[in-house]
Amino acid sequence: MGEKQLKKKIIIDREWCKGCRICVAFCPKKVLVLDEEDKACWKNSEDCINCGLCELRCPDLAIEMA
Amino acid sequence: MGEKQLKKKIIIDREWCKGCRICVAFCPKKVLVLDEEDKACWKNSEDCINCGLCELRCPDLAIEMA
Amino acid sequence: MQTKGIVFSGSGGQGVITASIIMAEAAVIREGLNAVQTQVYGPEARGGATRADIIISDQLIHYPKVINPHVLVCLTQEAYGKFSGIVRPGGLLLMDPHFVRSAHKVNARQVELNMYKGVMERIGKPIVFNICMLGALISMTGLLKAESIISVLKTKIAPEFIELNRAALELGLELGSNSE
Amino acid sequence: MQTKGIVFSGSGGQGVITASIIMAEAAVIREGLNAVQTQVYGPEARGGATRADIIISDQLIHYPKVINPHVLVCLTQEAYGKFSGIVRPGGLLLMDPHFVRSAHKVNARQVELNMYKGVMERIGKPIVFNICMLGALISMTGLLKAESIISVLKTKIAPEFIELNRAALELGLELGSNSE
Amino acid sequence: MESTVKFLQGSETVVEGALYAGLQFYAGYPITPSTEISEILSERLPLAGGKFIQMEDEIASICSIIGSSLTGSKVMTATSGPGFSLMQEGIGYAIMAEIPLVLVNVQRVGPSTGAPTAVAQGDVMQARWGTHGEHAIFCLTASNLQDLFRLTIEAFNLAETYRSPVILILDEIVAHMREKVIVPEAGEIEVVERLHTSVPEGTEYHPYLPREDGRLPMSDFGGKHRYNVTGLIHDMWGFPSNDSKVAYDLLRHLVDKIEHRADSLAQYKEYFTDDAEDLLISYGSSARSALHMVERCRQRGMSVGLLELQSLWPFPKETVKSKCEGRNHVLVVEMNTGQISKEVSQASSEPDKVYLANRFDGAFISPEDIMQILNTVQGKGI
Amino acid sequence: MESTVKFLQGSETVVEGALYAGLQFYAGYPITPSTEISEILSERLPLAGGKFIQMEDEIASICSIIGSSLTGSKVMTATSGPGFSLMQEGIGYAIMAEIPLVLVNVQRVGPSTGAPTAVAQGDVMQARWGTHGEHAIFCLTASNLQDLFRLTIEAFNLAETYRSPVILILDEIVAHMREKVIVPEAGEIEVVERLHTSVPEGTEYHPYLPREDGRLPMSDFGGKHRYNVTGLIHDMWGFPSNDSKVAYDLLRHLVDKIEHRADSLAQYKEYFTDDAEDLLISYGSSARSALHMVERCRQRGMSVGLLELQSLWPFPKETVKSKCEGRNHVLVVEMNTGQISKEVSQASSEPDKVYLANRFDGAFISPEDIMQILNTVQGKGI
Amino acid sequence: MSVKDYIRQRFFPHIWCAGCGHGIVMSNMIRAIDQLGMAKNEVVVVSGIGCSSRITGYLDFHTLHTIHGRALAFATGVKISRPDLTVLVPMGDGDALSIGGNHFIHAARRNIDITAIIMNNSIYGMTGGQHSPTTPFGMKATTATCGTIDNEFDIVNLALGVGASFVARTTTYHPKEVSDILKKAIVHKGFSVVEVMSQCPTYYGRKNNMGYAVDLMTYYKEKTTPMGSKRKQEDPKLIERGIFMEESRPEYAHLCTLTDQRQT
Amino acid sequence: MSVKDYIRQRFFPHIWCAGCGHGIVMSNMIRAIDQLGMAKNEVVVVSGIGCSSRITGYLDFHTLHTIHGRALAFATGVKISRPDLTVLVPMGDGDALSIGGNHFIHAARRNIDITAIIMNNSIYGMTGGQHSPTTPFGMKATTATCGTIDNEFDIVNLALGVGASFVARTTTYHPKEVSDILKKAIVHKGFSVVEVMSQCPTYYGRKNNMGYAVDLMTYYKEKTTPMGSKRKQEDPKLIERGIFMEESRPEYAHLCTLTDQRQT
Ligand SMILES: Cc1ncc(C[n+]2csc(CCOP(=O)(O)OP(=O)(O)O)c2C)c(N)n1
Ligand SMILES: Cc1ncc(C[n+]2csc(CCOP(=O)(O)OP(=O)(O)O)c2C)c(N)n1
Ligand code: SF4
Ligand code: SF4
Ligand code: SF4
Ligand code: SF4
Ligand code: SF4
Ligand code: SF4
Ligand SMILES: [Mg+2]
Ligand SMILES: [Mg+2]
Repeated sequence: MGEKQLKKKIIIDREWCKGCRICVAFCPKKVLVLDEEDKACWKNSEDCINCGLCELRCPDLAIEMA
Repeated sequence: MGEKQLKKKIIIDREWCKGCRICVAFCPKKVLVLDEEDKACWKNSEDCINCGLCELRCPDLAIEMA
Repeated sequence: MQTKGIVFSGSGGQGVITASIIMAEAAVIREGLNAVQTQVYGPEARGGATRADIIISDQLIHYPKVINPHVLVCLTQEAYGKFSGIVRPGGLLLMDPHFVRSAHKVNARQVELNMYKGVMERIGKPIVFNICMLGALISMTGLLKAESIISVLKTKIAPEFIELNRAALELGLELGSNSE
Repeated sequence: MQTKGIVFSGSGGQGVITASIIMAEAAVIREGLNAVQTQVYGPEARGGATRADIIISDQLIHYPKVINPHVLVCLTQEAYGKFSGIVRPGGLLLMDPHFVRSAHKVNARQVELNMYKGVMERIGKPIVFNICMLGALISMTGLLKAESIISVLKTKIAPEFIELNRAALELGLELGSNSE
Repeated sequence: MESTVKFLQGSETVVEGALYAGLQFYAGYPITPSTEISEILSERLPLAGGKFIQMEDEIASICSIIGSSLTGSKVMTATSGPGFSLMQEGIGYAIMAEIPLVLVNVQRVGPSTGAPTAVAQGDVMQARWGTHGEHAIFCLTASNLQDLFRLTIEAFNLAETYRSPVILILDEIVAHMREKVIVPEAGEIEVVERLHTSVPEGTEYHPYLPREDGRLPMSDFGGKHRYNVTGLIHDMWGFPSNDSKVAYDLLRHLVDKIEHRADSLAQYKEYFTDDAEDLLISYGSSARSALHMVERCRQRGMSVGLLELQSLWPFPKETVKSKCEGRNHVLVVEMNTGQISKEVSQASSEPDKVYLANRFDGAFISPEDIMQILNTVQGKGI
Repeated sequence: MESTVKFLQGSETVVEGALYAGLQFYAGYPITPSTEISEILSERLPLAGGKFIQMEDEIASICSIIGSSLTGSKVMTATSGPGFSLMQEGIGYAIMAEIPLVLVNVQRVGPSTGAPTAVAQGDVMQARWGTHGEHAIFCLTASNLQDLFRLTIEAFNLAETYRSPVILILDEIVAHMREKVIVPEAGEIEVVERLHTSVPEGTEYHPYLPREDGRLPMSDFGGKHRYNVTGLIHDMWGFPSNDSKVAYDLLRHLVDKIEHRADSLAQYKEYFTDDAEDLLISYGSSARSALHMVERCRQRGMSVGLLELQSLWPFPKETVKSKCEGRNHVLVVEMNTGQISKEVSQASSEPDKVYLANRFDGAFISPEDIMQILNTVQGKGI
Repeated sequence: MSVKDYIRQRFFPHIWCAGCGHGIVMSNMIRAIDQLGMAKNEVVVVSGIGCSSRITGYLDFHTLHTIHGRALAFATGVKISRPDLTVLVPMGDGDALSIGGNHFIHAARRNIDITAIIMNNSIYGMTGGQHSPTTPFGMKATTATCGTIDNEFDIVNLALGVGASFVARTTTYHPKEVSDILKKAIVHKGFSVVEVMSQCPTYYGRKNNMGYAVDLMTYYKEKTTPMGSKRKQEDPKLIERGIFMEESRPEYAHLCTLTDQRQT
Repeated sequence: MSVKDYIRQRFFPHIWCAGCGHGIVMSNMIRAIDQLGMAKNEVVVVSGIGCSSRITGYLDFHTLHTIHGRALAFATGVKISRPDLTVLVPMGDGDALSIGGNHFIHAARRNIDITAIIMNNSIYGMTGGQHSPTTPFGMKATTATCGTIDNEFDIVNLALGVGASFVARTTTYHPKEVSDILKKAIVHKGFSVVEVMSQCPTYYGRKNNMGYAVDLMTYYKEKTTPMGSKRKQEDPKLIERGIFMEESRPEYAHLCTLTDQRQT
């Protein structure tokens, strides 16, 4: 399986994100961080394995994979 | 054990008895009957083994052993 | 017709409530009259004395209770003790000696009919005792036609029991007419 | 003393409610004045903008809300947007540039004090920011004595935290007096 | 179905009326003296294609009929005093969310368990004010079974027309007595059906936006419009709002839709009122005794009349006021310590002419009871 | 304990008052805006030797305090709108069985869930009529915390003296505002203790036989007299009775012990009423706005006064009537659609001079709101 | 003392129908109390509304006849305020488990020292024979004339599921078991649930053509068996009698007396 | 469809606090519905009052936001009248089991086809952090500042004891488990109980010094284990996750549709 093709992007809705840090803490690859405004953002995007856990665990429906 | 001495009498309160027949039906020795006014009374008193079940089962507290 | 007040009194198992409903219903449905039926409703109803009031009239009936009945039926000693005094002077007081021993005279026609005994002897089913009582009552008062009672009964009970009830009613009619 | 209306506005975590209670309590218990404190109470309170009203007077206070405050403190941009218009002409509007960028001029003395920055630099505990704000406020208005605030604080917090709060209060007093 | 003459009990009459009106869902919890309604419906309703359920308590009963009503069913529950108290929170919800439902309360002597089998009319004010917060309510009653049949249908019609709970308040005498009822053929009495929105799928539907005529068309749960229903102050979409303008409009609407129609919708009957010097005002079984007495008085040359109220809430103040005009005495006959009497005093322009003829001891008020009080009021002593 | 100056929240003030009065058992279920009372008592009451329990719901809360009261404790619960509706059955029981208890209802906007955090005074009529059956009740309220402290104690005193539930009805503003309260030393305010029977063991004790002064001495459960308590109509021993004479006497007693004292027990305050041409009548937080306005009017030469009611039920009809006498206008200020205003109209000999100044949208009524309505009533427009 | 010393004799004969099991429960409840040697002034009996609940009128203890379904909530107030008193709460199946279900599960959860006695006749007797939450599926009642479609609770399972620390079942056919179990239940420090299957010949028996009191009690005899008996293994449909749970755990009213100390 | 197609976007960001578990439950409940391919018009969501109950405002189904504790009773009316609709009832622990306990046990007893989702944060969130019937013994809350003396319900045991025919538990740390279990629960014809342990950092976390959302979810990760796992055997204090009961039994709303036929 060509890894590259599979890879979806993580889209974070900054309006909806409340900075709870759940996605950050539980990302298996530590891909996400909170920025200075306490909003989640994709940092080490290349490490993302598209496990989707951040999307499933975000309490604010602020993460979508596409 | 002298059987005679042990034997207590069954006292039936006719005012309280409602004639439900419970004592009659479940007396192991068939000692009790309902009279023509549908009140329980001691018939074959000599057969009574003083088991006390009639007293314990009478819903109307109408039977006392003494 | 003049407004008539009737009171049935007795104990739970005697079917006095049922009898009162049948009577009132017959008046309304079969004879085109007005009738109101009420009953004592209360803790007393369990076990103790029951009472049903019926008013029959060709006028509208407002106040639904009977104060001084034209006809009073007493079917237990307790009911007799409690209610015999209310019968209207000149009215009818009907009793069954199987249940009631009359104690004092009232200012009314006091009739004792051996209805229970009759039912047990002729029919053997105590359950239709109340219908026999109805028969006696209508025969003595002419308040309703026997057929009205029967036709109401037909709407209430299974067909196989109609004959039983008819027999009881007829027994009552007979006892009632003999009483005169 | 003339009746003074004060409004603190900000967001949940900033301690504006606590500050308002401490201030009003100090007025009552330590300075023998009357004071009434109320706060916005509602679903908004969770997360959104909070507001506390204080009235201080030597008279009895009846209507407990402040319509046009003599002193308005705004500690979030949202609060500033919502409330800055209500400050009484000639009153005092206090803000912290760390939280609020002033947008328009109001008909009042508008003072921006770097309280948050000061607290973080000098004390390092954001939790006492509200006490610093109180210090600035009383130094600019002379409404209450600093000791009154401290002595109320002593009844509310563990002894080990008193010095922290005193430092914050003094920082505020200093910032406030510098602002003149 | 042709018109038929029946000999019915009060409870049966309510059932007949409800079925005539198209009852589809009933939930209840037994309580004396209203249990017969449940018992009869447990057999009759399934046969008529409806659903019956006995719930775990009265709270569950009213809640479940609200749920059912939202699916488009005509719904009812029945209870008595203690159960009525327990239903108050649910009634408030139905008022707020504007849910059509009929609640039958067969009164008994209270407060508390009181005298479960004895007659009383002590829940009249509770019917008006039993739930918390500002509100208004419809409440009907009847004294005879023919009227009861009609008014049961009217209760459903009001519920549907005004999207409101309607309380049918009865007493033990009316609920348990039996008399003649002519059940008319279908169509003879108007039955108001659920007003469904005509808004097509995909177009925005506003469950709480009144039409020009004030009615609010509904959309069934499970149907083509998805919306929200809540007991919170809400906007026209049914979503919670903290705006005080929204609160004002909603509460004004909830009160006015009912109170403004107090006289235009008033149901009442008059007997010998035209020339009556003394006017009795009564309702429920008390009105039977009152009417009995009035007829007797008339036979004896006394100029007495009766106004029988069938709408208790909203109270038809103007109607009552005009009927009281110019009487020597107004005697309110009821079985409580003067719940409607107080309303009559307030309506009347001469409150000091308003008297109370009552009993509240569980005994049925008799024509004699009333006569004695009328005599006393007239200064004649008993 | 010496008299101390405190700066308290309304809820804390209720707690202080209750503890001063000797509260021993509290049961509650959290609900906005009354939760603080539970929260504070959960800490304070055990420290004062009392017992606190959070029950599974409001029904259980009121029932458990009744149980506790019978053991001799002074008891209280607190709730708001929806919980108050749920407690109605229990209130009726306490009325019938004559159980001393205090129930605090901090009102919020209703009906139903309404606006939980917004101010309203919409439960006043419910406090009077919320439970089924004929009854009467005590209901007090307050506008400032010093009075609230005193009236909380008064609520316990009434409960003990008259063996009745007493409702202390507050609103969100009063419950949540903070101001100065002087807590007097013990003994300064009279505290009525449970009146215990002096009947010795072995002699027959009648729990429901009033003494000459009308009071009914109690005997604690677990104590030397065994008797029965029931919500049924009961005789002087507390046993169920079907006798209508017993029913009459009991219900007459339950209503009269309260209603006959409407004016003698009335709690109210007057401000500038002596010469006032226009009289405002208000209560709770509305009275604060009214008083503010009155003071301002006086400063500007307008002859306006305020009657602040603290006893709402039994309604002090004669008191209000005499205070209304000879005014140009009477303006009832409240946050509902006129619940007390209607009582005032009925009390007044000139009901057409009674007007309503209100809000019911969850916003706190302001002096300006009242002023505009007074202007309008005076014919001056807003 | 004799049973009659514990009752208010002036109200006898009692109101219950001929053959009603509730009288048997009362009689043997008294025997249990007598055998425990408790003083009458130490016992509080709290009941709700129902035929069963009329029991409070007859018993010469401190008696509290409350409202339908809420007896345990009233009793909780009594017990917390007077932990030294013995609090017994006899209830009907409707009272305890229909309208009163919530108070039941919460009293059990708290493990408050109250003995709940469920006089289970599988019917609403007082109101005339409607089905109750313990009416077995398919049985008849006035609101289920063709048989109820509601499943019934198994009271023992329910009590175990919500954490009662003493759970037992017996029947009116087994009066000595009633008093023996009740003695243990009363002595047990914690929430005790005792189900006593108690016949209602008037409604349950009649509606279901099951005959009179004697027939219903015979049914209890035949269809029940001691816990874990051989008969049960042979016929798993039999209903087990006995004590299903008896465990010592911290008791609520006692914990309540400690809260002030814990805080300081 | 995407998750956003099932919500009323104009009300977002939602009212729940940062890190509140209720959002995770909602998100994965939507995923379950989406994966089942259900039409939005076929789903009715009924809730009570509480933070959890605000869910109805956000979901684009037929939504009924009722009163505290009574959601299942409302839902029963909906389901019986429209057995063809899917009825979901998300509830708080207080809503479901404190004030609402009675409706819960009776809905379970009847086995009506409703999916009850208990968003269990062991606290009354909405009213500011009072202890609930699932607050573990000894934990703190605003009405139990020294730790509650109330025992907690075990929701699974309770549901089993009252006869629920589908019973499961999971946590917000296990979002896929949430949607997988919910799919089965929704498809199950009968009363389904799904407990989802759902953090309330604002009150439960803060009062108990347990940290923020991440800490609470870590706790769920560490203190729970799949049913019957080896870890459980080693550490019996662990809370089990999984499906504890899944049994096909006659369903109530369906039986209701048959009653007319049974009578004739
Ligand atoms: C709030 C309320 N609802 C309903 C009733 C009517 N009611 C009285 S007793 C009872 C049920 C009785 O059944 P159960 O508890 O099993 O006792 P039993 O009579 O069978 O002994 C009912 C429904 C009531 N008194 N109060
Ligand atoms: C009858 C009634 N009582 C009390 C309340 C107050 N109240 C609202 S939500 C709630 C509890 C919320 O807890 P839970 O159900 O666990 O939901 P959460 O907020 O924790 O999600 C309470 C007590 C109410 N609204 N109605
Ligand atoms: S989980 Fe969601 S809300 Fe929390 S930080 Fe990540 S994106 Fe933001
Ligand atoms: S998809 Fe998985 S790996 Fe990628 S950011 Fe989300 S949690 Fe991390
Ligand atoms: S004691 Fe036993 S043997 Fe004797 S009469 Fe009673 S039941 Fe029969
Ligand atoms: S058991 Fe009691 S009531 Fe029944 S017949 Fe025997 S003595 Fe009479
Ligand atoms: S109706 Fe049933 S439960 Fe009630 S007294 Fe009669 S037999 Fe007992
Ligand atoms: S208070 Fe708790 S339950 Fe409520 S939204 Fe906040 S975190 Fe969630
Ligand atoms: Mg029962
Ligand atoms: Mg919760």
